[in-house]
Amino acid sequence: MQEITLTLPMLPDMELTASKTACAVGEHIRMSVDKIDEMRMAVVEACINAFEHSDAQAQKVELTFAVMGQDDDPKGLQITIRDRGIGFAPDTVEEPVLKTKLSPGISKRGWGLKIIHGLMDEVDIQSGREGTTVVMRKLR
Amino acid sequence: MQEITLTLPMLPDMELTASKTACAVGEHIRMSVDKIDEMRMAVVEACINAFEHSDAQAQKVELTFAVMGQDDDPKGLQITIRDRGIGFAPDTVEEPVLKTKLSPGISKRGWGLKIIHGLMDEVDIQSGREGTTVVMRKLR
Amino acid sequence: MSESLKLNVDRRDGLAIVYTDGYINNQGGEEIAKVAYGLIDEGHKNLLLNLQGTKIVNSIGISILIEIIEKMIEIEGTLAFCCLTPTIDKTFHIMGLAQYAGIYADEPTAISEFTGSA
Amino acid sequence: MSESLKLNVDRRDGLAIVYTDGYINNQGGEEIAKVAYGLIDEGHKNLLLNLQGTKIVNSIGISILIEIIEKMIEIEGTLAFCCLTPTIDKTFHIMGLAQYAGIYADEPTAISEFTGSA
Ligand SMILES: Nc1ncnc2c1ncn2[C@@H]1O[C@H](COP(=O)(O)OP(=O)(O)O)[C@@H](O)[C@H]1O
Ligand SMILES: Nc1ncnc2c1ncn2[C@@H]1O[C@H](COP(=O)(O)OP(=O)(O)O)[C@@H](O)[C@H]1O
Repeated sequence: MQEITLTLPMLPDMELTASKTACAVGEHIRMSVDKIDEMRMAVVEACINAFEHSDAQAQKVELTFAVMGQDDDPKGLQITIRDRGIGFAPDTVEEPVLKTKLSPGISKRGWGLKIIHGLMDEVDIQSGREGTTVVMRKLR
Repeated sequence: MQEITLTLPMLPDMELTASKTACAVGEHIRMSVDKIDEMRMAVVEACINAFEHSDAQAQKVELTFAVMGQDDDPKGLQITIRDRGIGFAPDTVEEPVLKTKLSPGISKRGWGLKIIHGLMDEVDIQSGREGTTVVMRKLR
Repeated sequence: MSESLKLNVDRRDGLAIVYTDGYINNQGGEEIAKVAYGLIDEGHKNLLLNLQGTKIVNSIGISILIEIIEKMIEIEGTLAFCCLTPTIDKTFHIMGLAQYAGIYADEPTAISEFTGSA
Repeated sequence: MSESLKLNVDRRDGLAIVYTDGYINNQGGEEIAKVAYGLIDEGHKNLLLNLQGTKIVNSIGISILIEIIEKMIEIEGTLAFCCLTPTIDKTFHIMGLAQYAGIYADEPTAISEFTGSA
């Protein structure tokens, strides 16, 4: 399996660098422009979650792009976004509902994971004391 | 110093992924489009040299992008392209001359290093039994 | 080194159109909110955000847009969007935004909808 | 997964223009060479490579272009280039290509140069 890794410092706008590299890898396997774009947005969300919530000492995010399927017949991309931060319990995160969010005084935040799930074909999140690993797949 | 690392398999067209990531980092520090483009071409040349000549067992190239200067006042980018291959003696590489190359029977190849030197502001090549490391800098 | 969002405003009869150019992240969202609240203060109740120049947004930026929607509901005004990329359109639908804000393919359609309902 | 180069040929009186679209790497260079040698076989001696659609080249691709220049010198023909990106232009100058092949900013300039010298 072809693998590309990218390590980024947790700094403002670095999610855009991650997103552009995701775009390059998507183009490499001839993914459609729209699917690449969906994947880019999911990458941005996973990165900013790591930046904002991980509290990782190293202040770095590691991304791995793995081509699924054969080299000459790629089926899609598996993207892993890993931080070595404090972790969280994905099962306890409440699903955001816009109607509720629109009430006065309620935080409007909390959409990242929902967007990631909505834009990718498969998402798996492992999180614990060693940090968080989001594995997400997009078929071509 | 902000550092971004990218590890690529030595596979056809992977130099384009390197080049696109270089572009993203250049955009991040607001380098001009023309300078980014020159840097991209130098990155492509350094990558294909590693792919073609390094004979590295791991079949991987490691790139590091380091922002020169302060975070809020970047001076440029330092890009390091490293392979763990057989190495070569940069000093013994003959400077290509087009007139000579245009003679029949003479290989037309041998331009990569000249192009890298011509397009970047500073270039340093360390090569030996542990492989080759090309360090190149481009000021904003 | 933040890529800052650029904004342009076109004030029309009964409608203000805000054109965005760039990344809508937290700062970008704040910029839009500032302009939107300014327009509300001027008396505008119908706002159209033309996202033609925005190829990328993030959920923090969108959460600020939700604040604007909340404000519009409060003042019985309307916020609408047009010219979204397919991914931004999909994201807005995933979030259910289409129920609280008009989402139009292009500006003429959006404007005629506003004019029709005004 | 190679991004293949697309080529189009426009045969004119005393001149053939080859339009490239994509990356000129080894395969891309070979494609151009195949087309160029075909045009030479058809009797064309003046070739213009319009690189408008090429944003990136590598030195292996360029080395194949040098083979074509060698061939043109042999048959006393001319190869010229137009519509280069600033970086490709700079690269061709670094290599000294401008001494052996015309390099023009745009197609009309290139064509008038060919027509003038024909
Ligand atoms: N990488 C991470 N490390 C730690 N906590 C995380 C991480 N990603 C998500 N979370 C937790 O999950 C919650 C929901 O995340 P998300 O849906 O992206 O919305 P938001 O980031 O706006 O809160 C976050 O508020 C945070 O508590
Ligand atoms: N990363 C590398 N590992 C081993 N040898 C290299 C490397 N880079 C360059 N070389 C050597 O330097 C020579 C000149 O390289 P270059 O100027 O790029 O031209 P070309 O690749 O066309 O030969 C190569 O032919 C090769 O022998």
